[in-house]
Amino acid sequence: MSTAIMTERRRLALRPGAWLVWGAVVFFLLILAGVVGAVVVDSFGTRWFSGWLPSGWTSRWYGTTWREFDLGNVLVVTLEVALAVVVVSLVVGVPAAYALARRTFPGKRVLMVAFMLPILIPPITYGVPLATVLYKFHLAGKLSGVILANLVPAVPFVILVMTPFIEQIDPKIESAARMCGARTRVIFTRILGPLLIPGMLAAAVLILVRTVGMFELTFLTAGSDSQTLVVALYYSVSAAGIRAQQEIDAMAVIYTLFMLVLLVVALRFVNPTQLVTQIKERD
Amino acid sequence: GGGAKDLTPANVPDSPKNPVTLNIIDVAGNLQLTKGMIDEFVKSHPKVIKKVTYTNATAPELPGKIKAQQSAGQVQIGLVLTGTDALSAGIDQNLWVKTDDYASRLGNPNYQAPAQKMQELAEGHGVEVVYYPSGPLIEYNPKTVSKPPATAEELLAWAKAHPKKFQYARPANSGPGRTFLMGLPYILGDSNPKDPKAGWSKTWSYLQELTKYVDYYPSKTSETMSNLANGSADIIATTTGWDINPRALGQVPAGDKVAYLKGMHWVTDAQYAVVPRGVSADVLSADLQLIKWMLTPQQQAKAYDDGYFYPGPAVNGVTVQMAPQKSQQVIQQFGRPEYDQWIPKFPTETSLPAKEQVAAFDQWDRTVGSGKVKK
Amino acid sequence: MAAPATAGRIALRHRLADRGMDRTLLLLVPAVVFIVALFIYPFVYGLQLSFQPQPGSETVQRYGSGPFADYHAFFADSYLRNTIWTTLKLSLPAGLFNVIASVPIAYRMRGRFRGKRTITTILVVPITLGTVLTAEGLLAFMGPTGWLNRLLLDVGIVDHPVRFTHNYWGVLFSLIISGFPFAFLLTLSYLSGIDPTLERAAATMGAGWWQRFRFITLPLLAPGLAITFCLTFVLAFSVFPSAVMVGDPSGTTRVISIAAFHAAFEQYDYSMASAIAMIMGAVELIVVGLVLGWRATLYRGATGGKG
Amino acid sequence: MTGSKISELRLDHVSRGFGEVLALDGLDLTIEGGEFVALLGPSGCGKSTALNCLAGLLPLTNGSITLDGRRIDTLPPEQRGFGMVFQNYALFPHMSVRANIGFGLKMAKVAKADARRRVEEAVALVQLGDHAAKFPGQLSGGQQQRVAIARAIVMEPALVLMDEPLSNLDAKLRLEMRTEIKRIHQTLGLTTVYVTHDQEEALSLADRLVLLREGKVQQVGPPETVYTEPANRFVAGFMGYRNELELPVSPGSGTTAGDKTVVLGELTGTRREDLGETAVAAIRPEDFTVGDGPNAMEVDVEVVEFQGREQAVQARTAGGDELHLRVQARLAPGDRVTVSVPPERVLVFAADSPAAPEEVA
Amino acid sequence: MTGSKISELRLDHVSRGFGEVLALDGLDLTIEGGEFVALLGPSGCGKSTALNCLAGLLPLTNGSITLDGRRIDTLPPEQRGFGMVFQNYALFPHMSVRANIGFGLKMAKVAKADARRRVEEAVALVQLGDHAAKFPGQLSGGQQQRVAIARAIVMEPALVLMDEPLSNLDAKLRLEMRTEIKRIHQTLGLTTVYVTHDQEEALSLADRLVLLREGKVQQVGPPETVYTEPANRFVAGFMGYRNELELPVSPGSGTTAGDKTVVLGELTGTRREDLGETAVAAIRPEDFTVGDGPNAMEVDVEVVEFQGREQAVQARTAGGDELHLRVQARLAPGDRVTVSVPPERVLVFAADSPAAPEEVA
Ligand SMILES: Nc1ncnc2c1ncn2[C@@H]1O[C@H](COP(=O)(O)OP(=O)(O)OP(=O)(O)O)[C@@H](O)[C@H]1O
Ligand SMILES: Nc1ncnc2c1ncn2[C@@H]1O[C@H](COP(=O)(O)OP(=O)(O)OP(=O)(O)O)[C@@H](O)[C@H]1O
Ligand SMILES: [Mg+2]
Ligand SMILES: [Mg+2]
Repeated sequence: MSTAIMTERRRLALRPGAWLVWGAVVFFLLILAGVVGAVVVDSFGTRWFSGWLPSGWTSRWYGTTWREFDLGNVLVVTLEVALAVVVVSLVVGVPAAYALARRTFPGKRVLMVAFMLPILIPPITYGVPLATVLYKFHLAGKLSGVILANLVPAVPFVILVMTPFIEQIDPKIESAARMCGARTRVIFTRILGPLLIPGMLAAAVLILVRTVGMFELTFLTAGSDSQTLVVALYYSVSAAGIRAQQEIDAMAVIYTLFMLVLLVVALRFVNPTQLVTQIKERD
Repeated sequence: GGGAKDLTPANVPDSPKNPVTLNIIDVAGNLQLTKGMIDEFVKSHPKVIKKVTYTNATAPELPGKIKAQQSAGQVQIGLVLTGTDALSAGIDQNLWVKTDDYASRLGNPNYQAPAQKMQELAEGHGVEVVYYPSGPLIEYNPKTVSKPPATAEELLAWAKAHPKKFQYARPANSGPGRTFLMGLPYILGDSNPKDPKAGWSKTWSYLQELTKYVDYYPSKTSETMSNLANGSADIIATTTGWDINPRALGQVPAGDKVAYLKGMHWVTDAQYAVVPRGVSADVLSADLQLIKWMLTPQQQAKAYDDGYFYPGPAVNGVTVQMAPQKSQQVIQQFGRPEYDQWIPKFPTETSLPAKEQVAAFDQWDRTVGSGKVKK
Repeated sequence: MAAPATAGRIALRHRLADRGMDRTLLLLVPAVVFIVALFIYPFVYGLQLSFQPQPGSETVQRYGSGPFADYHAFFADSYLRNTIWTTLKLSLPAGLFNVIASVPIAYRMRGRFRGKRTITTILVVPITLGTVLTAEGLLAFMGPTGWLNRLLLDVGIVDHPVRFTHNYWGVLFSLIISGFPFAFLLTLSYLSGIDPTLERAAATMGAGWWQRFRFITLPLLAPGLAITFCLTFVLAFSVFPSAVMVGDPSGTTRVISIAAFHAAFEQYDYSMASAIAMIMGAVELIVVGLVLGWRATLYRGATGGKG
Repeated sequence: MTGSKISELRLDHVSRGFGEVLALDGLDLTIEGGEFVALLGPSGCGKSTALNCLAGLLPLTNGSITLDGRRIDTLPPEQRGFGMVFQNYALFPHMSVRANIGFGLKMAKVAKADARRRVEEAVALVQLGDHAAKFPGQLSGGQQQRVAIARAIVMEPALVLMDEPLSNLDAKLRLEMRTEIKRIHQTLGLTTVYVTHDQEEALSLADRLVLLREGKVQQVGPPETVYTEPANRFVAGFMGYRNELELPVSPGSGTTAGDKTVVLGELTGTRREDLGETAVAAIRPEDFTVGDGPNAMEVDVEVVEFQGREQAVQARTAGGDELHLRVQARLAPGDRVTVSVPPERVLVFAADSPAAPEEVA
Repeated sequence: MTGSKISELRLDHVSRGFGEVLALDGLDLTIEGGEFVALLGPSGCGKSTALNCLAGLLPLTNGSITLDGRRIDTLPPEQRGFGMVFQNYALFPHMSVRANIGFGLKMAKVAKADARRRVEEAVALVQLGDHAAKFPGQLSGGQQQRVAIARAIVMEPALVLMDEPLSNLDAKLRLEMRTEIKRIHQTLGLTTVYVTHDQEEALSLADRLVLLREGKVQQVGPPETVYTEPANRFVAGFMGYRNELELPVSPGSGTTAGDKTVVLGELTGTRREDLGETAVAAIRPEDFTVGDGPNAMEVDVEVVEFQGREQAVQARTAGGDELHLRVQARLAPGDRVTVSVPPERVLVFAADSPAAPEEVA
């Protein structure tokens, strides 16, 4: 055991590259701590004109924002929307990514472009007509509309992210499952699913972030009781009127905390690097 | 709005058949002033409105949302509280109910004279609910600025002597910023203060000169406020509301002072209640009753608020003493007695119509903000 | 009679399967239906809108009401035209930096060591910040009296506050803070699919860590990196809130989405906004197309990690 | 042939190309229920391709497959109900040994208790009791291969396809597993198609051998026939006739078609094909005996390799031809000895008969 | 031993554990430059682990490795300069056959032209000329294995580690590749450590055999010694002494330690260990001959398998023991025959000698 550890130590000591990388990481994290810290500290400060810290501490900004935007309700809606979008986009997107990763067929390029467009084209162009369609079918103005609208960029996003992951998997494994009598659905749930977990997790996290942060489509299709957090946040930042900076910061902190909780929960369940190959990664 | 079926006064009942649920969307921060009025109305008129929901949103995206609902024949927003921007965008795109058709039901609001002028901007498609004279004013830190500039020229000279210490926010994103922009033509005596393209030559050359000594243009008014507070700026542009409220909120030291520039005209501002076309007759009927209620002096007094839109009421005969206790306290502590002199003293001008405003912002972006001017 | 027909049909099926057309393609159906139902119509609507200049708008006054008037207006006006370049100048470096920086860090995170999970989580956390907190944080932290400038002043490195925000760098910082974790998460996951045995094999052939990385890991990772770059690039290209909040929205960071926003929500000239958005999409498509075209030339098969 | 679940599997002109090249070229084969067929052939001849086509994992380029009169070549693999041991195992990396083996049972919705019992039996069968909870990445090569075998046979499928299932096992275990496979085949009546590179395995297990060469069938027949009467020089070479001597046909020798005995130079052999002027005599190393006898010749011993009870000897004839011998007598390099081989063990093929893959220089 | 680049490689008590279990347990071995050492042992006994430790791919849990007096166990693999054929090939999926083979040369910065030539030679050597431009995913199992071999030997490293390099090749090609490996080993003086499950391969290639069992060395010695004088019952079983008869030692028989000849019941054999009251007689199937002779016994033939020139026969003695025979005589199930075996071919071990892995039921 001791030799093994020594080896590791020596290697670490030998490589300037490692130090460089860790140094950069630490630098990045320090900057990040500064950025986040400044906002968090301010959100708890009474007033902070200059100096290292605010002149006094309070938590009232959280109370006022919470009440002003009825955040309890908003958070629940946000959570519902985010989870629904993540689940549906994975369910729809992963099989499509599979077909695109495994097959080359005439017209594939055209299809790829069609899938790319919702990510490339800003919602400015299609948001209003999309909302119109959804209102027409009585889907908008409530949760379903927000979810459907957010799915438009989310599904292609999943397809794009998942394709390389699927390409990485040896098709022989699927063949073996088929030989065991597994149908396509089972192959997805029991074979590809577990193997794709890091990819799906990454995709899920990214979609979650995008959905929770997607202002335009959400705003256009939301009803009064289906607003999400970002609508409130954007309002507090950029709507006309005077708001205390601390209140905005408090809102931003709530937003981040909310996302953080979701992220940590996600990472608790699956570690993006925890994978089958790790078993091979002896030490 | 293709799908929106038009109502006529004849088929809108005086009072809704059934109490309605009213979805109110506020894109101007107006609820801070009017929520109390509305809540009281709902409480006292359960037969008209059984429930009210509030949504806050940013103004730019609002017309799109209403358009989508109208095209689908599914208008879910019952009432919109807005500033001049979305108001005029909606007028252009024919989104709003023509409230003038229902003038009889609204009674005759006893607007103050400058507020009456602001109401005209609505072109009959909305009802002004709050009003304030706005600015342009300058706010300064008395510790570093012993004698505030009194004229535009002095301001320029001061900026030159104290580079990076004068600040105003990008007009497109800031009330005080745009008020400063719209107020300058009056102060500088430009040929046509209502025509930014052709009539503002003095203003534009003044701003281009001034920009040499301006470090940068924040994208939010509150940032100019914090810069004033933390000492990285010593003079900033402001308005009455932006002077009182941030000091009340503790964003700016309470001791900071305001001044005006010689030749000052108030460039007034107001907020409106508008009704999207396509709402049901019941909702429209409830809206009309509500708006009428909001324009009564007792209710208008609530608009004093924390000085956010100081003074706030659009109608005559509303005094601070009628305002809620808390309001009175804040105004007492952070308000400025000089405003009571200044407000009647200077001429009032309506702010530019939205189209011209946008053109002015665009021009400002291109010629002042773009940094093309060598510093 | 029937037999040859059946046989022919089956042979056809074999031939189609040979060209990649078999039942697997049915898996595309939900996604295609979805896109067609919810996206294609609105997109086509927007597209045709961009060919119908808004009557009475400045475009029409200047360039007539031909279908390409809005495009003409965009390219004729250098203030608008330059937004393409401004945006590329931000998004390409941001995309490249995020991908390039995440590779060595992710590469370091292979294998097992104590605290790995924590470090991973911490590195991914900024993804949760959102544009608003990032922007507010940058303004507060890097502002003239923020902690950073305070530190620099106290240590004596500078004697006037340095302006980090409201310029190109402010926006770039925010693109990195929000884009890096994104790229890192993807890279890390793509990396986990590569069989470590391959690197070991290379080691026995005398390849040092750099060569192993250069010749084995990187090529196998490249298809994933291409996608990662495309996504971070696209996110950076459509940057809006931070370009306004921490940038210099009238000057050095007047990105194309500000122009589109201006057209759509200030001038309410939806056809111009659509035209700008289409131009945006086209520019992105060119970059993404180039990258994906390059990707198509790479090896994209199993990397052993999962099989 | 007890209770086979299928009665006839027909392959008609089954072909499969990769790009331009046909990896499998018109394979015609009828397999009866319960039969054990071994595919043999040099590396890259299309054995795995044939199995994959049968399994439905590769679409055919041509031809058809019928099972009991029903065309199955368009059925997806999971609906054919066959089992397969993959050459590279293709274990599910995220499942334990037990879960890998039990996967098929789960798919077939076998009752839990029953499935558990069958899995444990299979685990014991392949002697992995100690490793049943491990993941494939934690197993040795041979252990992985055994999981693959267990996974295929635990299902008792109508047809099992095995692609070199024993290649990574040691001799002892291989013998045991071979016996096991034979036993299972017989008791369950599983029809089996088996790819192997181990002649002995093929000979001892199979009812019928199929010899492939570059995707084309060379000979089909029971092991004894193929072994003793290879159809052409290629098959002979592949079945262990390692020595090939090209010699002129003696004039007047064996002209009549029925005449099996041929004289080539000094050798007398058995004719297997129509001959031209020169012919090739193929002889197995182990058919030589040291000492005088029929077809005696003197050779110089050059290399001697110990191979247990026997020795592998490389020797050179007076004519300069290299000979491989396998003898029990203890020889040493430099010895000059006389070796002989019975004429019925010398097979004579036409010189242009399809040759075995070239020997390396 | 011509011009080996190393002169001595010492493994001292090399151990490697996975979790609690020691996969390799105190391996002591000294390999001389130019030597060809074969590791043998049942599946999962730690052969690949040993190679991985030698290559530097697995850190040791214990022990040390020294090369010519220099400790190398802490050196990273790329600095050891060894070549390795992986059991699962580990080909680079994104490189063509040619690029795979040339990778090491590129790393060693061999001049382009030279490298190209050497790659082409190696490609020809493993007979992959037609497939040199293909990618690993397009190759058959055997072809992949050949790429792995070529990739390791093209570098002509000081030490080559080969993990079952021929397991997926057909008999003919295997013989050829075996000859090639031997030739390269001899001409280049490469020191080789070779893992194989093929006894014949080990016997014919190796200078020395190392027998492993559950990570522990059982016997080290030249092939002939290990083959004819296995150190214990396990080695005997592994080296083909398939038949094990547990019999009581006849009283008074072979009491003196020097006395090799032992009588067990009716059998006379050669003693290999100190014995208790009962002992085990180990006999190879091929050491039996049909007909009367020493140690004659009557057996009933039960199963007969065709195996080419010989037959594998399963028979039962009068005492009910199962016997495996390998004979040339044509027997049929049901025959009752007399078989005999020379006493020097009957090895007698103590009953508690480490046994070969259990046979399956
Ligand atoms: N990563 C691992 N974790 C746990 N056990 C392992 C791991 N790798 C190998 N083992 C175990 O160590 C033992 C030795 O494995 P090794 O691969 O050395 O066997 P081997 O002798 O090469 O066998 P084979 O001939 O089957 O390839 C096996 O029992 C195996 O299950
Ligand atoms: N995907 C592919 N693309 C191109 N050629 C291929 C592909 N798969 C197989 N081949 C070629 O087809 C031929 C037959 O391959 P196959 O795997 O059937 O051989 P095999 O008989 O199983 O050989 P082995 O005994 O070495 O496993 C080989 O020459 C191989 O190179
Ligand atoms: Mg094969
Ligand atoms: Mg092994």
